[in-house]
Amino acid sequence: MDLDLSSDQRMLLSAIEPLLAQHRQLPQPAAPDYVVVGGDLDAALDAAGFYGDADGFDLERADAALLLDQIAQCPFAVPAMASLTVAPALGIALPRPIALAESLDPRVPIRFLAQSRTLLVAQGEQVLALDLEGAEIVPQDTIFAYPFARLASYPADALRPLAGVNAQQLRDGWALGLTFEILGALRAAHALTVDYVKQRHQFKRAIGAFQAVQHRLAEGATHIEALHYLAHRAAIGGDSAEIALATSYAQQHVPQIVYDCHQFHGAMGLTLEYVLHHWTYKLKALAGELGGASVQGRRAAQLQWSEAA
Amino acid sequence: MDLDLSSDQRMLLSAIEPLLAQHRQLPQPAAPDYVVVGGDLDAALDAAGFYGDADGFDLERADAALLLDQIAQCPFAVPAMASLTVAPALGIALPRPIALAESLDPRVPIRFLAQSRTLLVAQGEQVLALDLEGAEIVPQDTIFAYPFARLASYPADALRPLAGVNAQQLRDGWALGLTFEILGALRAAHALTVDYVKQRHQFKRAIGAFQAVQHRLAEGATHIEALHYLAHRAAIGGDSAEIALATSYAQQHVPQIVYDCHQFHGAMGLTLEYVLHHWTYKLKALAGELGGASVQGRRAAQLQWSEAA
Amino acid sequence: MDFTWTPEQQDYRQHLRAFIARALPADWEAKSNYDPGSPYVVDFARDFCPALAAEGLLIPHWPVEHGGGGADPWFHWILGEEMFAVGEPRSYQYMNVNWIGPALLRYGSAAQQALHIPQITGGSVFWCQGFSEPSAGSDLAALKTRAERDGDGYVINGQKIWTSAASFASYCFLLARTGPTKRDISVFLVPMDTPGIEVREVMSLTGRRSLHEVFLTDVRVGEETRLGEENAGWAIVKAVLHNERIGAPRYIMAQRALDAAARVLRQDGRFDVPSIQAGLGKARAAVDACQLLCFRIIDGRMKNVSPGGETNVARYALALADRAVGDFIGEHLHDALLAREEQTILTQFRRAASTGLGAGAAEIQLDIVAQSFLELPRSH
Amino acid sequence: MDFTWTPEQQDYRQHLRAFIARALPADWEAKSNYDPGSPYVVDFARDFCPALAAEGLLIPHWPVEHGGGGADPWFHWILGEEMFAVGEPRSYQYMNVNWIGPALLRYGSAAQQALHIPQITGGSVFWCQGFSEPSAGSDLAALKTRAERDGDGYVINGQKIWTSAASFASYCFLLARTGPTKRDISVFLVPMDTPGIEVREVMSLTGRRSLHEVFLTDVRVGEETRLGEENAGWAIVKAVLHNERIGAPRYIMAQRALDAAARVLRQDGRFDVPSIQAGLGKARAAVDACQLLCFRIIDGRMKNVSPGGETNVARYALALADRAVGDFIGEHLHDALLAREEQTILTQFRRAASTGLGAGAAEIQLDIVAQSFLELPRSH
Repeated sequence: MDLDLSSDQRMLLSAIEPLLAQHRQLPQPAAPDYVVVGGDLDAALDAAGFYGDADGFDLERADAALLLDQIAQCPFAVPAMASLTVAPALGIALPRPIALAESLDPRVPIRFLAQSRTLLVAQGEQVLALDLEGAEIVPQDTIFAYPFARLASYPADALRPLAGVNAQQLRDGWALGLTFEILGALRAAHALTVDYVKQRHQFKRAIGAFQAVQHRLAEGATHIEALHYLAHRAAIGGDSAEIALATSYAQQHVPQIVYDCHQFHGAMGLTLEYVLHHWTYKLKALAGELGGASVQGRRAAQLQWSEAA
Repeated sequence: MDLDLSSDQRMLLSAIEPLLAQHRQLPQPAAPDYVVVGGDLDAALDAAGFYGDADGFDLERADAALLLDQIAQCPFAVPAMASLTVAPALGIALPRPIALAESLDPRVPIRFLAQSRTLLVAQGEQVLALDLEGAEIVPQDTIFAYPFARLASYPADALRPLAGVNAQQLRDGWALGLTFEILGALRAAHALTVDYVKQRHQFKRAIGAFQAVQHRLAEGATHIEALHYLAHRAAIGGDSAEIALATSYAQQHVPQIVYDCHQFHGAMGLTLEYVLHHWTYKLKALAGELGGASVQGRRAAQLQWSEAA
Repeated sequence: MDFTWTPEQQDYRQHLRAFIARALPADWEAKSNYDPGSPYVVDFARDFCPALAAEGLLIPHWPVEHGGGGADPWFHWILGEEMFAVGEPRSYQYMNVNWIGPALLRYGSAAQQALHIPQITGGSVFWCQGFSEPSAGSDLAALKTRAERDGDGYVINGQKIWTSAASFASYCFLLARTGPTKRDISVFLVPMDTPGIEVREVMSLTGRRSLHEVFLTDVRVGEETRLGEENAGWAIVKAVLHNERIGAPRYIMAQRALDAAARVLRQDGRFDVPSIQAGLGKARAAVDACQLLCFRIIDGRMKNVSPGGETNVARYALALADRAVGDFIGEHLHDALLAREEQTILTQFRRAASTGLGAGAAEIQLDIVAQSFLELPRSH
Repeated sequence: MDFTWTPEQQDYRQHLRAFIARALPADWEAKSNYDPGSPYVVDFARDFCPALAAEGLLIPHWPVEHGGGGADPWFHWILGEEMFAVGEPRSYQYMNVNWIGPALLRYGSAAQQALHIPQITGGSVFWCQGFSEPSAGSDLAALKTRAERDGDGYVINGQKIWTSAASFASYCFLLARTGPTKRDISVFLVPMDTPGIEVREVMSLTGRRSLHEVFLTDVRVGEETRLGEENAGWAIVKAVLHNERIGAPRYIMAQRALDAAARVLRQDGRFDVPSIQAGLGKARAAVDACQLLCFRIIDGRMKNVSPGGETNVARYALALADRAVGDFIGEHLHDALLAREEQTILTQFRRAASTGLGAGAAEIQLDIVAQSFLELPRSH
């Protein structure tokens, strides 16, 4: 047992810090947009080799997950997840950015589809890879802080099944990545709120001095701390059960923490100029991905108490 | 629309008040028991005609339910419910007290079985009535504040189906009665707790002056107020859907309110001498009856949004 | 108790529904996005409200001598339910009907009434509410905007924030400090085209023109714009807030969203999943709870019971209901949210994000419930 | 990070399990009711603990010179998990191992250690903890029990309440006021058979002899019973409480209860109901969350990091986990609760009712998390 980050992980954080430091805040004056895609940050991460090119880093799964946590603390929408926790698990080099889907249904909006060069689809037991070069992609306006688009059509020969990989590997990598994206965004939204309630006064004292506010922020902090360890346990060689458990926990606690962050921010949190919604409206999207907390919890229970056990 | 009690209902409350006033508190010094059956109160209610004898009151369903709310605010376990909201709906005079069951399974403990003369069973579409005179009944020690017992055996000729009544009528009356039993016990436990936190000091001030305590008690009060109206809407000619909705709401909010009552009472609430557990350990039993909040919520949804709707 | 509607109330609701069905275009949902501040809805309301007035449906509960129908508060409530259910085609004119008009009838001078009431009852005017300030949200005692005596009028300086409808409203129901103590507040009925008023829309998650900043620089107004006595604003606001807190039956949108959710889930073949059904039922119970707690307030108005902590109980129940439905949608209707095809579901999900913020934060409702309803000691 | 056990730790756990399997009778569950204060368990512990000591399993983490195994804190934690999982057959002797012994080793005189340590390491003695008083629960500054200097000793007067194990313990780790200011508190190691001590069991929902009142009337003790300096009790208690707050891995009972629940649900044919599976998974996540947050504290002990708000985070997570599992049981295992056949399920349901009460109320954990972990301003 050792519950601290490893020295390698701390080195990784140091290595990424200068790059992330430039992307912790939205450009000022901020454009009041629902979605701000962090294309620059993505390109910089790619150029620095964090997505595991031939001469880049060869990150362990837990290190890639740690990176995702850090990236998700930036307010931008960055198409990093599939490249960090999914593609490496499949062991095949694919043009990135990569989008993920549970089906090829043209009605279902897919996160980062318009920003991606490859779409990976978990279809039954199979993983399909679609080269998006010639695909027709229709952007979908949503209320979330991620770009979504639908796949209207694609050349028949652009789709191929990936041999030797199982859809479960894709789903596990996806759920794990999703968990760390939630973790990072929760940290950022919660920290911003803690900071805000220290500054903002109502009834002649800091909002953060009200006990009811304190208790809800403390409960949120407890969940974020817990998620940190559940997520890392899942990342470091955790099996599908431990991944589903962490994903379920992450998704389950999004609504209350997001509600509290907005509640304690008052109307300020509703304005597009202010940064909060870039995290909370990512979180609202992530909380429903892969079926949401109940589906993931169910999966964890099935694996934990399978007939054999 | 009129959301106040009717003048008949206020008269009923006045009529019952002197009787209930004698049973609002446990005898002192209290015997530290898990279960205190209010046999005296039941007999007094019976003698006063509240259970609807030939020359007693002929209560409307909503009035009978109101009475149950009042009775449930007494700390005693009183076998009143089936006589007040179930038997009248079936329109058949049966020896009372009456116990209710969802099956004749000898393994399942039944509330008030040992105190009853009749057992009504909702079996499929049928209602069965069992004369308990010659039945073999095994008391079951539980952690709840109601007496439970199992039905080990009974004379074959003691069981008869009730013609012309539907099991749904029984289940509706049961769910409605259960809802008012929860309402009354929640009121009593919550009021006791509000009173306690006004008296009890910690860190040099009343516990009730702490904002976090206030907010949780205020939320509990909101649920109890809401339940009052949901329950009465169900009682006054409400259909099965409105009954299931009220029952679901009642059962759903038991755990948090009960937890808070105990939490704010500290160790005092755990002592058998103190009255709190007589309500909370009834509530814990009632919250699981008839399948619990999810089963009732599901039923409400099925009825609300049936295919036809 | 009685939970049924009278035949007259039922007729009124049917009349309203029939009117709405005729008045709203077929593509209303898609074009309006149920967003009361959108240019489309605001423009629409400029025709819709006069038509509503012409039909005698706009102010059923106002006194007959002011053009109302003289009906009881239930009719007002039914009007609100039916309007809110279709995304409020009156746009922000609902405020006129709910509390601005009534405040003018109660506190306004003959001249003020003569000027404003016909505009309101004609359905042709928008108002905005100048309460919140950068350093005074729920805490009106911290108000900084000042109105200084200047000749026979006042000069107002300050800043308002989060003001809904400010960029298209004709008048502002404005609070300003007119004396040294924290309760020395007056209400002014300020034309929004008065020189010195500058408005900036703050783009928001809650819809178009729902939030603005309003800057007041040497805004000169005559004494005739002051509502009631000088420094009597606190009492006016207190009365107003009780009407405003449960002024709109917002739970009706949650109820409609659940109906839509049940329909979508049935189409998707997921309606029979037990956990989904249980979630639907529990969410519906939360919405009905809120509805009944609001009904109690209207019942109290019927009986001239002065409102107490019950108003705050109802207001808090709204936050609970909105969240219950919003959370259900977030978990089980992710695809429908992404597809944006069900405006009711989407609107409810968006509303749920800001429930418990407007009209006094949810936490403040709980403080009041604890202290005035449960009679617990003050917490600070 | 590393979430695996070393081979030595695994061996130790296996060794423990094998010992427990041999030592506990076949009807242990039925006879003990997992109730550590029941006469049966207390009697059992009087043989069990010495046997545990003889096997070298009682105090693995204590220093070798005091009869311990010199092992690291993880071994202590594994011991706790395995013991708590079977309803704590050490009865209240777990307190000796967790914090009373360590406090004596750190603050005790040579004579005190010579008297007490062998009894503790031999597994033959019960202690109780005299902290709470009728008017001082979580608030030790309100302590009223006084120890007045009298010759070369003290006379103690006062009352303790909620004291676990008081009716069968040999010693009390007693707090009393020894000076005028609120921090002037000292610790006394008081033999329970000292004249003037009267004990009354308070029958409780949490099990036999878990709550008592202890009345102290002119209780004369020698100076040699005082632990540490006079008025130095506050520092001792602070250190002790950090050990006590997550002293016992109580989550393990919640984990076992969920295992039992899954088994019962499978027998009943309800395991495959989606909502039940989802509830099981979420409850398990809450339990694992608590376990990992406790692990962090042990990891901190390993690295000599002085404990901060993390301890309170872990303590609060225990309340959340206990409630998650308790609520799941209450809703889905009603019949199993009534039938009382599954002691693990029943015990967890009972425990959940009082979780967040012992060792500083859950609300106080949240206060500390807010103020020391999030660095929010004091709330009062």
